[in-house]
Amino acid sequence: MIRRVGVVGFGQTHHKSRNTECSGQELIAIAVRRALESAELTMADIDAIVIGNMDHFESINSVDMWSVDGSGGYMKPIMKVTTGGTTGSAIGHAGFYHAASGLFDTVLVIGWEQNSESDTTAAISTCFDPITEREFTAGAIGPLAAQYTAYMNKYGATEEDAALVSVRDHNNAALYNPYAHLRQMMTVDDVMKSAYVSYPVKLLDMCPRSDGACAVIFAEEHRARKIVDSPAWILGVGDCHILVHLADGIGLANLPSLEIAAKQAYKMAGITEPFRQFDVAELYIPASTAGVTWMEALGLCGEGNGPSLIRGGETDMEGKLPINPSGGVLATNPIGATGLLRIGEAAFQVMGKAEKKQVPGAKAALATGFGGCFWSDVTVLSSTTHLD
Amino acid sequence: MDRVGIIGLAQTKYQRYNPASHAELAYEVTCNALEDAGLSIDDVDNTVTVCNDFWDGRTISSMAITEATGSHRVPTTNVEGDGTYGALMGLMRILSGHHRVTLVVAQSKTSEGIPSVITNAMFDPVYERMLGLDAINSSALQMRRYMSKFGVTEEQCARVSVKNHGNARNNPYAHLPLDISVEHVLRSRVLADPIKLLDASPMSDGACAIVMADESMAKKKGRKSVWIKGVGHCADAYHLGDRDLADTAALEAAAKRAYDMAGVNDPMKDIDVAELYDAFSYMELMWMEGLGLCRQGEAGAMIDRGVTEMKGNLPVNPSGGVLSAHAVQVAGLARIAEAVLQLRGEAGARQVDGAKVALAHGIEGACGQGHCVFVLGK
Amino acid sequence: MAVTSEELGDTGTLMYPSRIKLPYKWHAGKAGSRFYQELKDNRRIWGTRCPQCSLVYLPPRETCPRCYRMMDEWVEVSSIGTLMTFTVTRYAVPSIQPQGPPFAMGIVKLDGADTGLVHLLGGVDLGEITVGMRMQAVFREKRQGNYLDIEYFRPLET
Amino acid sequence: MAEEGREVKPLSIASTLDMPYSYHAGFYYSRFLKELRDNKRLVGVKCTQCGKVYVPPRIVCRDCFVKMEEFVPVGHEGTLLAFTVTNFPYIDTTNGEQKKIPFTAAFIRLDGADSNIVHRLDETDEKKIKAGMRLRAVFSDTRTGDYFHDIDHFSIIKDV
Repeated sequence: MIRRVGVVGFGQTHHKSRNTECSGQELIAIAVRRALESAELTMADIDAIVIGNMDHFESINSVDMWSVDGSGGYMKPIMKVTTGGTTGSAIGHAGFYHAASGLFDTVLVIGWEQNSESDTTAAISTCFDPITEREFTAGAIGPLAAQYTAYMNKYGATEEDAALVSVRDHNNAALYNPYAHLRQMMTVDDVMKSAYVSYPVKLLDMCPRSDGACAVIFAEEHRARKIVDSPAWILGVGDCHILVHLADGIGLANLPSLEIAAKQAYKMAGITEPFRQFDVAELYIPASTAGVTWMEALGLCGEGNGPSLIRGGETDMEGKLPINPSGGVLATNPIGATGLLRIGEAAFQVMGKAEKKQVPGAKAALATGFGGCFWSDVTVLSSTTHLD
Repeated sequence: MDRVGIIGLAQTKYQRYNPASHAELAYEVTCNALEDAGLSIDDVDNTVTVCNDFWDGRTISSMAITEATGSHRVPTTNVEGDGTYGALMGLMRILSGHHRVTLVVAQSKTSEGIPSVITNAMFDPVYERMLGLDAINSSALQMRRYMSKFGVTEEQCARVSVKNHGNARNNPYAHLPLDISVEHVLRSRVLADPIKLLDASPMSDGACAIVMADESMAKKKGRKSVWIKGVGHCADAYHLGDRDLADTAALEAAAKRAYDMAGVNDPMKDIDVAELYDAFSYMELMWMEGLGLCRQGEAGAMIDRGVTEMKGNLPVNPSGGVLSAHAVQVAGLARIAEAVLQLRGEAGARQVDGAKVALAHGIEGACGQGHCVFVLGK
Repeated sequence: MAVTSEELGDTGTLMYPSRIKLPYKWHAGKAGSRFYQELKDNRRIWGTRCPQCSLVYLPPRETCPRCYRMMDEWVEVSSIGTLMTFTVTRYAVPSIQPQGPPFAMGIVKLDGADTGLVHLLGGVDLGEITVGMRMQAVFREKRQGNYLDIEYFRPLET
Repeated sequence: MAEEGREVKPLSIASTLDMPYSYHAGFYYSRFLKELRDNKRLVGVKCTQCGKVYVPPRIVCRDCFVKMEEFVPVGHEGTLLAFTVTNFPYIDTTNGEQKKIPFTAAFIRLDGADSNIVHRLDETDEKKIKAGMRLRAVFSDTRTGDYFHDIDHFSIIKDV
C-alpha cells in the first residue's frame, strides 16, 4: 500500500548575507517556529526530524546532534542527510520517505546554512577530489559557462536571454518575497553591464550565498488532512546523482541528471505534459544561463526552445508557467536550505498560501534541486491527489 | 510494518590501513554484497550511502563512492551518521512502496585523518569546543560519571574489553583480536582517566554493505532472508552538561520503539544475541542497561557473571564489537551485518547457537547522544 | 605548494598528505553574546530559565530543548558549584587542546543552574580531584568574550 | 548587570580549523601517479566491455559497472574543452592562506581518453584562450607523485 504524503507547513528566515545576530541553532529555531505556526502545530506533534547542511561551511560535525537546541530534536528521532547543493531537496525527499514509510506520521525537515561563518568558495573547493581536482577547482562555474557557450552557438541563444532570467528572478524577489536575500530591482542592461565571472556568465547572472534556514513539515495523509484543509501532496520524487568527477561535467549538452530525475518524478506523479500540467515551478538555477537551458531537461519546452520561452515572457508571473515567483536561488542561497526552499515555496503555491508570490489558482507545482557533481532532484506537488 | 528482508551483506576485513581508496573499498563490498544476495547491480532500484565529510576529508564526500556503489544509476540518499541510520533510511525507501531493493553502503578510512581533531568538531564552536574535547576525553567524563553513579568498577569495564577482543579471535574481519587479561587492560596506558588504551576501540579502515528487499522480492530472490522486526532512533540533549551522562534516556526511547514494533516484551529473554556499539569498554555496559538487557546499574554485575560471554545466556558482541574494529560510520552497519550472520547461522566460530532474535545498535554524536536500534529476526 | 606523496607500506600505493585548513567565525548569537558580554564585563555567569519547566540552562541558550519554549528570562547563577565528573587528558593534540597534557576537565553544576558546565579544572593537584568536590570559577584577567573567560574551575577555598 | 531587553552586541568566536589528512590514492590513482612520477607517462584505464578509457583511472566503469583492469597510455596532448580564469580571492584550504590568483583551470580531453581532466593552463588572458585549442602537458623536472605538481601545467600548442 502506498501512503500519500503532503506538505502541511513551511517556514523560513529572512535570508541575508550575514546573519550575525543569530547562532546556527537560533537561526534554525526561527524557521522551525514559523513552520510550526503555519501548520498550527507544536513541537510535541512532530514525530521525527531530518536535518541537512554542508559540513565545511560551518565546520560542525554531527549537525543532527548539535542542532537539537534549535531543531527541537531533544528526545526525538533525528537524522542527517547531506548531498551538497542538493541537500535541501534530498532532505525534503528523506522527509517524504519518513512519512511514506509509515514509521512516522509528522516529519519536520530542516535545511540551513550560515555561509558567512567561512569562506564559501574555499569550503566548496574541498568537495573536489583531493588528489586530481581540488587544486584547480573553485566551483562549477567553468562547466556551466562552457555549457551556455555551446548552447548559444547551437541554438542562437544570447547573453540577453540569460539576463532576462536574472531580471525575472531578482525582480520577483524584490516585488513579492519579503524573505529573499537580494531584493533589488534590475534591468537587462544592469545584468549585461556587470563583469564577467567566466564568459559568458556575469556577476548578476550568479546566485549569492546567504545565511538562512528553512523548515518544511511533511505528514502522512490522514494526519495531513487533520492539520490543514488542503495539504500540498507530494505526487512524485526523483533524484539522479550522475557524476563524480567535475571535469566529466564538461560537454554535457544539457543536464542529463535533471532529465532522468524528472522522468522518475513525472512517472510517479502521472505527469505527461509538464508545461501544460504545471501551474508554477520553483527551479534550482545556480546561474541564470541554466534558467535558459535546463527547462528542456524538464520537458517544459523542446530542444533549443528555452530562449523563446523566456523571451515570450511565458515564465514571468503573468505567463503560462511562472517560474520562481520567490526569486529563486539567484536571489536567495543558504545552500543547505536552498533546495528545501524550492519545495516549501512550491507547496505554499498549491496550498494558496504564497501571499504576494501567489500564482492565482496554482494546482500543480514543480520543484528542483541541483548540486554535487551535476546532480539533480525533482519534486512534483499538487493540491489534488491526482493530476489531469 | 511490512516485512523487509536483509538478503545480502559484505564486509571488508577491518585494519589500521587499507591501501584501497574510498571508491575501491566501496566497490568491493558492493559487489560482494550483491553476490551474497544473488543479485546484479541492475536489480538494485535505490541506494543509500553513508559518508561523513569530516572523516572523509571532503565536502559532499559521498561523491567519492557514488559511482563505485552504482548510486549514479538509481535514486540515492546520503546519510551522514552511523551506518544504522543509513540502513533505516534504506528501510524507509522500501516501506514507502516506491522501491523494492535497497543497497546500503558505508565505508570509512579513519587512517586518513586525525580522530581527535575530527571528533573535536562535534562540540559547539561557540561554547565547549575550545576546551579540547574529543571522543576520548568526553567519553572519559561519561565513564567516570557512570562508575560513580552505579558503583561500576574499572575491572568490570576491563572485562568487556577482554571478552570482546577475545571474541574477535573468532571473527576473520576483526581488526584487533587479542588474548588479554583484565590486568593488561588496567595496566595499559592511560589516555584520559579512567579510559585506558585497551578500554578504547582502535581506529580502522573498512567497509560494509547490506542489501534489503521487500517481502516478495526477498522471498523470490533472497536465499537467506533475515527480517527487520523493529527499529527506533532517538537523540538526547546536546551539551554534555545537559545530561546526566550515566543516563540512557534516548537509548531507552529508541529501544522502546524498536521493541514495540517487534513485539519484544522482555528483552532479557527475547533477545538471543546483541551487537552493540562499544566504542569504549564501559559503553557496552551502559547500552545494555539502556536496552533493557539488564536492570539499571546491574550491567557490571552481569559481566562478572559471564552472562554476556559466548557461553552465557545473552552473548553480546560475539564479533568482538566495535572495540575490535572501529571503522566510523561503518561500525553500526557492521553490527547489523553481524546480527544477520548470526540469524543465518553463518557466523562461523562466533556463531551463537540457535539465535532467533538479534539486536543491532549504533550511536551518533558524543557520548551516545543519539542511538539507533534494530531488532532482527528469522 | 607541492606536497610529496608517500609510499604507503609495501602495497605499492601512494598516500597524499594534505589538509583542510580554513578560518571560521561563528556567530555566538543572542544567548551566547549576552553570556560572554557578562563574563567579560562583569565576571558574572548568567543562564536562561524556561518559562515552562523552570530549568535554568548553562550555557544559556534561546530555546529550551525540553519544552521548545523561548527562554527570555535571564538568571544569574553562582560561580560556585559541585563537580559531577572529571577526566585528565594525557595525550597531546596541540591543534585542538588549550594546553599541553596532562590537563583536567570536568562538569561543574553551578549553584542555581540545573545543567552542568563542562570546563577546565585547575589550581589542584591532578591526583586530588574527586567527584562531588565544591569548585569555584577562576576568571581570566584579560577576558575576550569567549568560553575561556572562565580560565578554569578550582576547588573552593574554605 | 544584565537587564531584560538589554541590547547586546553580537559577538563571534573566531578560530582556524586545521585538519590534516593523508589521502590514500588507492590502487588506481597510485598506478597513475607513479607512471607520471617515474616515467613521465599518462595512463588511463580501459573498460573491456564498452572500450571507454578513463583518465584519471578508476576502478569501475560508470556505464557498465564492471571492474576495469587494463591500463593504457594516453596522449600528453589534448583538446581544451572549457576553462575558468579564477580571479577572485579565496582561501587555499591546503595551507589556509590566500590562493595565488589569477590561475586558469583548464578542462581537457587528452588524446585517447573518453573522460576529462582538469589542470592549470599557463595563460590567464581570457582573450587568448579558446575552447577547442590544442594543449600539451609540461612536466616538472622534480616529480614527487603529486599530480598537481608533476604536471607543472598545460601549454597552448601554437599553430605551425
